Amino acid sequence: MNIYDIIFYLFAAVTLLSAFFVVTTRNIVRAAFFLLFTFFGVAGIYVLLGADFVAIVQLIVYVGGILILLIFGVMITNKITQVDIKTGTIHTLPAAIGVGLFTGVIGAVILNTEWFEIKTDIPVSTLSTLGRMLINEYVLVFELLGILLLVALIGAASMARK
Amino acid sequence: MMYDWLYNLTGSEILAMFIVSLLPLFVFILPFALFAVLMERKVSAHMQDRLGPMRTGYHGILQTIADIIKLLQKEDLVPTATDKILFNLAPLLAFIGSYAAFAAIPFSGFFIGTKIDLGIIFIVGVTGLVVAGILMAGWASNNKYSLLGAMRAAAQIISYEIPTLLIILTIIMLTGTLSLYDLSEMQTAYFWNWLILGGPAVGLQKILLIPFMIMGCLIIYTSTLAEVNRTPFDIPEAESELVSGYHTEYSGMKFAMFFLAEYANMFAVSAIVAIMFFGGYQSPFGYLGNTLGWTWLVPIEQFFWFTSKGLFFVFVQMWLRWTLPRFRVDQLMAFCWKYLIPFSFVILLLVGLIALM
Amino acid sequence: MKTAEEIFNTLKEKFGSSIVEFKADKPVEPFIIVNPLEVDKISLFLKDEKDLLFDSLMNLSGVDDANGIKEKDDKGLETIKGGTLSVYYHIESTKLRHKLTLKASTDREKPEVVTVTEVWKGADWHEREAYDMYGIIFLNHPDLRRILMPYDWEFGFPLRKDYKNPEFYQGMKVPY
Amino acid sequence: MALKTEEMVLNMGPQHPSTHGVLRLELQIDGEIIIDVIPHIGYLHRCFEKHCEAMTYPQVIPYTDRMDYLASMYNEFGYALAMERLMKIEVPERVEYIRVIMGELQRIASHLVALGTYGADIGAFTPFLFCFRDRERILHLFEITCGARLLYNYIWIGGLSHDLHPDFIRLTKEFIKDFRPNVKELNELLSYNRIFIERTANVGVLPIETAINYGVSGPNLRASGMKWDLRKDDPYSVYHKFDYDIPIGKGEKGKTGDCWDRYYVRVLEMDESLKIIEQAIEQIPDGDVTSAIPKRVKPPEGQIYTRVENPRGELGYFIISDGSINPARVKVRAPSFVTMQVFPELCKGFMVADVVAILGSVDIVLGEIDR
Repeated sequence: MNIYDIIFYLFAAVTLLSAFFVVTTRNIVRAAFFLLFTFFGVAGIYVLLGADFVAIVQLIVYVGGILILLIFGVMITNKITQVDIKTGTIHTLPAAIGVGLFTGVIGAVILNTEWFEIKTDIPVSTLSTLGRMLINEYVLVFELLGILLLVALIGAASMARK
Repeated sequence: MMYDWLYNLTGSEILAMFIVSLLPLFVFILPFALFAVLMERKVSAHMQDRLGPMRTGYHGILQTIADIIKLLQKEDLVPTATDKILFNLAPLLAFIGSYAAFAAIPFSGFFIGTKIDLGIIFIVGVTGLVVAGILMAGWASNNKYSLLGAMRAAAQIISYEIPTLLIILTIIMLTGTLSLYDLSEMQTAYFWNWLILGGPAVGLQKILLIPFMIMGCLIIYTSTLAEVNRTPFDIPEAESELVSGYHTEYSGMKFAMFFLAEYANMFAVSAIVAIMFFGGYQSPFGYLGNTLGWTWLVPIEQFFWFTSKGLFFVFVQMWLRWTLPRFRVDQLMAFCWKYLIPFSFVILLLVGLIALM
Repeated sequence: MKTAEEIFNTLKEKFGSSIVEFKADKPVEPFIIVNPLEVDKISLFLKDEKDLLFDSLMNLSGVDDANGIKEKDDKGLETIKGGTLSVYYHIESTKLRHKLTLKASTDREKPEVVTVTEVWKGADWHEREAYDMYGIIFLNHPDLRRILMPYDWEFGFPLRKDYKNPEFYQGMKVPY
Repeated sequence: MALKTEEMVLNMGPQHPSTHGVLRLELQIDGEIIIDVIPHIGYLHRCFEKHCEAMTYPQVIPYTDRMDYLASMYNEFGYALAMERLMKIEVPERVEYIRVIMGELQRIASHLVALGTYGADIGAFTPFLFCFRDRERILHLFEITCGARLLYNYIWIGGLSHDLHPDFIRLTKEFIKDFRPNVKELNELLSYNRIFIERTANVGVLPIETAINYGVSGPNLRASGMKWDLRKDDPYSVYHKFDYDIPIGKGEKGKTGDCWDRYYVRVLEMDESLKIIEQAIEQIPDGDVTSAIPKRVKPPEGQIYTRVENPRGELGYFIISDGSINPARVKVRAPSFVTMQVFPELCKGFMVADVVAILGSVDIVLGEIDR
């Protein structure tokens, strides 16, 4: 077993276990905190896949930004002094059917695909390639997204002023 | 590199990686924390006309060790109404966050956890875990002071990340690299090659850059100071208002974890400033090892220069802490959004123009 | 600047029977005895009248006059029946630089005095203290609670001369 | 969409680092904004007034020490003064001078604690120790005079327990010489610090009418712009013989009567006290300090209200004598007790951090509030 295998299984375990807790826990704040570990595990897997930039962005945007805001929101809007922020389960039967179908389809696809392995070296940094691609080939998309985000920011600011 | 060297030595990549990942903790963070706590006490004492700890060892040098022993044997108190899992997890998370940052910090040309290309962004990213740890501690403690402290901490750290990142972006734009190792290598040889003095470039560009670099350095030092919650930005643990903020309910080793994380963070941000503007591990005036032809001496010299630069900035942090009063929470936010962020934008733009020249 | 006697005469003219007596025979300080149920009106007059202008309340203190009939029970402990409790008002004018002492005496069994918090806001806690220590009820007081003693203290009013310590307070023995 | 908002109740104290003792504040906050403050006092209630009824008149003096434990000398001074007026005792002039010197030294010591802890409240810890360094020297002066550093039992009815120590005058002169530069240092370090001004200016403004209506006195009233000092306005002892000024708040950094004014008035007052001490030790006459102490304190039936300008404001003693050797009633008008009432008024609309700034600026001592 290679060291990267160990690391992979570690991250996979973190991701899956915390994701499991996210859906099973009845406490919203806890769920939010466990989601943090899920994101973190996913970021680790990105690194192993050679997508280091995506991994760091995952960390900065999801863990450092969105999730913190989420927790903030949950904390502010609820009666935080008591720990009884609970969620319930509803529509168990339709959900079970839906999830069952989805699992079946995914399982079937996984089993029926012919997987083949490519041996690679230790992944190298994707950063400069990514940068060049963003500025050259995808510059329009990049700029459009930038403008979209700017508009969203201005909108949020103007809404917050009201 | 350390990893390759260890790999050759031990012949096992798992072992080599394990040792490399633990080295910063045992070679650096723990001894540093021991030293920094004592330093903080002595610095504050001498600034305040006192002597500080004097009884444990010569001039109290063993005081922190005595403290650690005390903390270790303290009862681990967990208040009844806390959220037990999160309460226990929070100090770990905060410590992991600051510990992970050390993976990308080049202590010398030889001693780096990883030469990751994204070094500086990686450090900013993992610092997010510290925020999560603080929020978790504040919420799990089920104490209003902790909660207020945690909220303030999170708001503060997230806000001050913006000017930090803007200045980092300026440096990235100027140097074209995100790797802390490359950044340090770039500012080699003598101190006039440091980025604070315009970097290794020559001519008009260098002279034009100097004022912006000095301003950028001040901004990033201020905002990283806020990110590690030190005075005058220590409102999350303002002891006169919130008792001690998010770690009010913690005792014993869990408290020590937060403490360790704080000191590790102090060094981490000082290291970032040192690497980005003051040449990282580079000596300001050449290496003795090179002159004498003893190449093995160079990494040791580099380690020495790096730690002394880092410690100097830690000392400045302490100096500020024992001199200045504390901001109020809204003034703190106003300072960030009204002054630091616009200024860093201006620096970003102008440095970009200069770099294009 | 006016002397206490001049002020007494002005008050007597204005309020008639509410002003009971002017006492200057005791050493040091003369004082005016007033009707406890009219204190607020008198105070307001004293504060607003242009040649009096008593804008500041220096002190307000409850006093147990202990002038009732003293009875001893079989344990030798003293209780006082009848007589009066009093409230002293020390007021001054920061503009005209004169001072005045008012005294309002009220029945020990049913001690009721009208509050002056409307006139001088600073009277609030002083009155609460007088209530806390002597049980004097200040009518119309906005927030008449105990102040120095615990909120659940139900063993009487400690500064009365016939106050007896309780044996136990919340399970703790009091004279420890 | 109707959003429901809820206020949070934050309990500050009785054990809290910046309540200056055992005070409990019930803060109703909306986010960090103060909606209301309800102070709960009485945690330090030691039944001073009840004790007095069981004591003889001289025995009360050590108890007065323990009320405002940062200004014990002045508490004794006020009580002794009240008793002397009640019994019509003429006090030797030397005694009066020594009392004034002690009182003013005590005022400086008390202000030093106030200013130092105020710095600590705002987050600067170093000025605190600088202030305590100087206070230490004053306490040393007290110690060589009467043997005690905090609770003196020095000023007696009609006299003093001891005459001055032979070194006292020399040491006091040295202290004054060293202390003036230290005040300047404090100003540079704290008073004119930009962050400190940001934190304190325009915070907790106390308008002068409100202050008078609530009976606020002392430095807090003067900071609101009123030139009112009992040493000048209701003279006692030998204060009329000295030349000194009454500093008032001018709203230099914000509105008149804000926290910075309250802070700075105290700094200026220390200077004025130094002037008084300097003049007093020049003019001090010789004499016997114990000659007028009555053998038996049995005042005639009657009552008196006497007030002095304590470091915190108007300290009044209302004493009723029934002709016996025990007082029938001793009521203390404690300046902090009165000031504390106006505190909720000052806090409304400010933030949690400002509560600490305001509480520090009004400078209360819980020993005196609860007695």
